Amino acid sequence: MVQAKVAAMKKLINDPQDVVAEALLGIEAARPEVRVDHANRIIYRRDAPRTGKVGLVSGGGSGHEPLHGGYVGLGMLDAACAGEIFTSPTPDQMLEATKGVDSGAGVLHIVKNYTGDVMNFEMAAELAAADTGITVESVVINDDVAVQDSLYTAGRRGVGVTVLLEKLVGAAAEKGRSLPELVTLARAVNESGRSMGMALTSCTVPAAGKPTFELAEDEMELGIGIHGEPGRRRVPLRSAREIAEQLMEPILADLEFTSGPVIVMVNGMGGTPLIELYLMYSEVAKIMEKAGVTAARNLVGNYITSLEMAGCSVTVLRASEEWIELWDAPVNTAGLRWGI
Amino acid sequence: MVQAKVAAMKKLINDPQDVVAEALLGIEAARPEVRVDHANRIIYRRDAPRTGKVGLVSGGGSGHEPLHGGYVGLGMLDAACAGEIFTSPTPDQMLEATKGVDSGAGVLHIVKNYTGDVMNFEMAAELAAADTGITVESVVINDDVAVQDSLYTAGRRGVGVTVLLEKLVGAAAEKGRSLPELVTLARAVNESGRSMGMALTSCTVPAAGKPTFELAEDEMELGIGIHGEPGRRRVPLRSAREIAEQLMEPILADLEFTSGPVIVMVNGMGGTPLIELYLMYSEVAKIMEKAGVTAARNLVGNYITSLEMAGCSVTVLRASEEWIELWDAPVNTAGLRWGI
Amino acid sequence: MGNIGNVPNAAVTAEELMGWLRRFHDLVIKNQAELTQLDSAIGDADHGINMARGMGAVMQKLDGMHPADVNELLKTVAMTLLTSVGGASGPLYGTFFLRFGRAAGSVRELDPAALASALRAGLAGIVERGKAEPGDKTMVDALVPALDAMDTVIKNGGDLDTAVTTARDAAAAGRDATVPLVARKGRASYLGERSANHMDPGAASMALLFDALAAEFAG
Amino acid sequence: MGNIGNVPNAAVTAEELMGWLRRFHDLVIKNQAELTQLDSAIGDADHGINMARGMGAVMQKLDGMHPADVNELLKTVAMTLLTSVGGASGPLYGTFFLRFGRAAGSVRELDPAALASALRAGLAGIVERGKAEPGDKTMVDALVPALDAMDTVIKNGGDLDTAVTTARDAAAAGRDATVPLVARKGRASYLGERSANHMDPGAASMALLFDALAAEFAG
Ligand SMILES: Nc1ncnc2c1ncn2[C@@H]1O[C@H](COP(=O)(O)OP(=O)(O)O)[C@@H](O)[C@H]1O
Ligand SMILES: Nc1ncnc2c1ncn2[C@@H]1O[C@H](COP(=O)(O)OP(=O)(O)O)[C@@H](O)[C@H]1O
Ligand SMILES: [Mg+2]
Ligand SMILES: [Mg+2]
Ligand SMILES: [Mg+2]
Ligand SMILES: [Mg+2]
Repeated sequence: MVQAKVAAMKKLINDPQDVVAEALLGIEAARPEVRVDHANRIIYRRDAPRTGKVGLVSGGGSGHEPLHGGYVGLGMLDAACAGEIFTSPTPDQMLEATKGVDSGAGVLHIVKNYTGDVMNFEMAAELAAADTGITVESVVINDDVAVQDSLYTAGRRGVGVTVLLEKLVGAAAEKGRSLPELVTLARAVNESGRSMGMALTSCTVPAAGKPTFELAEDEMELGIGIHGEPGRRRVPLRSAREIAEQLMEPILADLEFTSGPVIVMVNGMGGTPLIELYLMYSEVAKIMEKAGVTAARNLVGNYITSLEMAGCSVTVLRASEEWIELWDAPVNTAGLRWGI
Repeated sequence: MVQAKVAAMKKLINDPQDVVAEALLGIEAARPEVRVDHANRIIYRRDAPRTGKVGLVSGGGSGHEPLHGGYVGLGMLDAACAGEIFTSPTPDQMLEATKGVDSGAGVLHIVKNYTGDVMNFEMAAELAAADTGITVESVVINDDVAVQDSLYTAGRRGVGVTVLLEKLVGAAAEKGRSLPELVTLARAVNESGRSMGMALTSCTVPAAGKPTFELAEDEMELGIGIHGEPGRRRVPLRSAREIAEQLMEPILADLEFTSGPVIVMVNGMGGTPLIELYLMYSEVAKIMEKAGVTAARNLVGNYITSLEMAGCSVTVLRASEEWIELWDAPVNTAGLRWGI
Repeated sequence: MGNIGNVPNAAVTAEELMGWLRRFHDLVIKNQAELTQLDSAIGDADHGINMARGMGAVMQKLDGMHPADVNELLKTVAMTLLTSVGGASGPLYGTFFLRFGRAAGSVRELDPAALASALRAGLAGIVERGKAEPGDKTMVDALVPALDAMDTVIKNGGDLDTAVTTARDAAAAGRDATVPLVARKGRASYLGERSANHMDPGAASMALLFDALAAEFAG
Repeated sequence: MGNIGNVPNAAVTAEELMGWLRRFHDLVIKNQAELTQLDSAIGDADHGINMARGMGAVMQKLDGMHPADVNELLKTVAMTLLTSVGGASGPLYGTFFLRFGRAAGSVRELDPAALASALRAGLAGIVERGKAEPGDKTMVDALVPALDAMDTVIKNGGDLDTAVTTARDAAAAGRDATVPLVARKGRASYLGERSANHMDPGAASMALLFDALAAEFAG
């Protein structure tokens, strides 16, 4: 019966129930910069807690790899909590991670704006306040322009900016910045970035056993998040050039990006080959040039994914000189590495 | 009509004919460490040729990204020639690249053992000998244990070892080793590594417009290469555990890996999410432990791909202390980066 | 499991509440695929999986447990859900049962009015946590009408049987009424207008909770 | 394009060879999908694409070209294929035409015997480059029987018409005979036994070259 389920899905897995636990075993075996608390499903930076350093904790559903576990290490996160596939982790995990990374300098929770993630991190922060003396602050990321922002809704999702924020705030934490400084920086980064995504195919949650949605051969989903969910609109499939326009137009309309350099990410959703992402980057670069936007740095690849979904997202972040310096600072994680 | 083709394929492309050219535009725009000769479809290290350094040239069909263009840069290749999707580049490209990287210390052609690649590089070497004074040597990589080795056939394919070889030989070239030394090293690396791959799905060559092969929901292809081709055997879909065994068994049977450390790579074919690759790594690590094989270093990710194919390959390479040092040496490419 | 017939002020015991939870578990398992299917349409295809994992963990916890009182029982349920479900439904159902238990207190049984007011405390917890209003297309849309109906029955002197069956029907009606709504909370809100014409998965699981309540306590 | 009727020693001109190449191009385009389909089964699904790209480039080169002699024409064709096709077929067809032209020399026309021996020089180039033997399931399996048949006709005093039609039929038979073979060269060899029961794509394109030859030079 497990065999049948595996067969129906075409995944490199054993039992669908064990995917997260077994992937954590692989991460532990493969990555020297981290250690894994399997009972609590926490990936720690090997040398956490670091004396005097603010602890950075993130986490979320699994299936977005390398996010978040792949961003644990020098210059980024101190710990990441892994939830089930596309399901926020639980407050007890987050509390444990918070304790595990605190060195007295306080802990910052980096939370993507999903109801589940927000509520679970909120409860963890409440527990930390009640049970421990740890100062915990939170930043909630909401950069997805596909979602109308409103006081009366759940608001925008947190997507691509998460990766860039974890890098920038991680670098600042590494430099010894205080918790209040990091909170200010994190909120500023969140304010300065926008993202938009699209899907060519659905993906399959292992425990669900079939694709979350069905798309015709000549259709695509525009305005998706990172949970294999349907997007804002189902539209006819277009060329890479037109797709780039459809992603960039709402991003550039939502925030002014011409006043200084930006960091841009063309991100694959997991099932799109790199050659297509580079092709997309050439289209995005053309649009930016036309709009007078200058990319100082970029990422092209799979950085925040939805399992094996085919598609991509674009993130643009305004970056001051100082932020570019934070970007260039050494980082040693599975997902991003340079300078060391 | 182009629209219809794109639709049928669900790719982030414009015209299927332009995929390689447009991806090269994206690579040029995104990557600071390279420059691109678009007429000849060559990706050069920005500062090539480097005085006194042997030039390393590779190349092959496109669709395997990050191979080869993503491995151009400090510590790896000096130039990569991009062919059409899954089609070897042509001798004139290779000759041009050879001239472009030679600083007088000679040039090494790193060739994967496919009839097309071998013949085209052979002709390029003949042209170089006839038209230029450049000393050209070649190493042909043939690490795929899925293929029976024989004098009377085309022999084994070159697959995963290519990535590791480009890193190790790249580091040695960076250290100023001579062409004969690099040839010896490259041949030794090729002798010391073995790979085996499998596919859960086919992929679609853009200009062909439909999947190269069809696989039933409960089948997989065992012993594939990297050209979206059918494998050695079509077998029932299995769990990750059994797949790991089916890949590792022929690798471990083909060469002794217990006498010292190894470098191991669990490579995604392009459409397999990272979470599954880490899960596969945990299975591979268990098998290695049981077999008494010690992984000193590893790679888990998409390093040598077949467009959007789902599946993976495993490569194991015997690595002396000295080779581990070469492995750890600084590298700055799109595909591999550390120490800088 | 025993119900107490048509006695207006019959009390429900902690053991019977365990029966309710067991029935809820069974219904969640039975409807797991359907709940996930609903979540596929307007969410991320995990609600059935989440609830099944959570209630499975609750059943393991309850196995052989002899709770001293209602609060102890519900607190265990709440903590188990909080630490095993995750997502949106984990904190919401967790908070619901936590507040339910706290409101009920360290008692061995609840009369219908106490049951209704403990359930309402649970609702208050969900609203505090999730900030959803009726009409936002969430589990609240099944819960509110169920509790309103229950209160009306009890205020009018109705018996437990009538209270829970009326609540069950109101929960189902509330669940069905989520279909035309455009979601304003939770993951479905990202779909905007596209979220209309689909039933909310959380409202569907909440209706199952009242199915279980009626099955346990109605004649 | 004109053929010279049944005159045994009629010569083919460089212009007529251009006609042959044009016909080959047209046949490759017409059969592009099929050639790629054959390559999907036992290769990497690009043979039709490769040949179409290459012959398309050749047509562009030949457009408005007035070759001084046979060698100049065939050398242009060869270099164009070498620099536009890639893969296995690029160097093989490129070498074929290069050696063909070199063997023919700087002449304005070829009599049937000279044509046959130029083609055989092309075969020698393919074998030198690719090291395939007959029976390895490659383009050689269409080429060798075609040239053998042609030689026999010419040796026996047959005319050009008979020579090229016989060659065409032999090439087609050789192509068909690749079906049961297990590949020992090229990409198909990686499939081992699984390569049997499929026609070799390169043999199929080579048979088209002889279709074009017959169409150009036979009555
Ligand atoms: N803010 C909220 N208030 C009340 N209920 C909510 C809220 N957000 C989501 N829900 C409920 O949670 C359900 C989804 O639960 P589930 O799928 O388990 O979590 P997730 O959305 O994190 O994947 C929704 O159908 C809805 O009924
Ligand atoms: N060593 C060889 N000698 C002769 N012909 C060969 C050889 N290897 C391959 N071929 C021919 O080349 C054809 C494949 O060409 P093509 O698909 O264009 O190149 P590739 O195999 O590089 O993708 C095969 O069908 C076969 O006929
Ligand atoms: Mg979820
Ligand atoms: Mg090819
Ligand atoms: Mg959900
Ligand atoms: Mg081919």
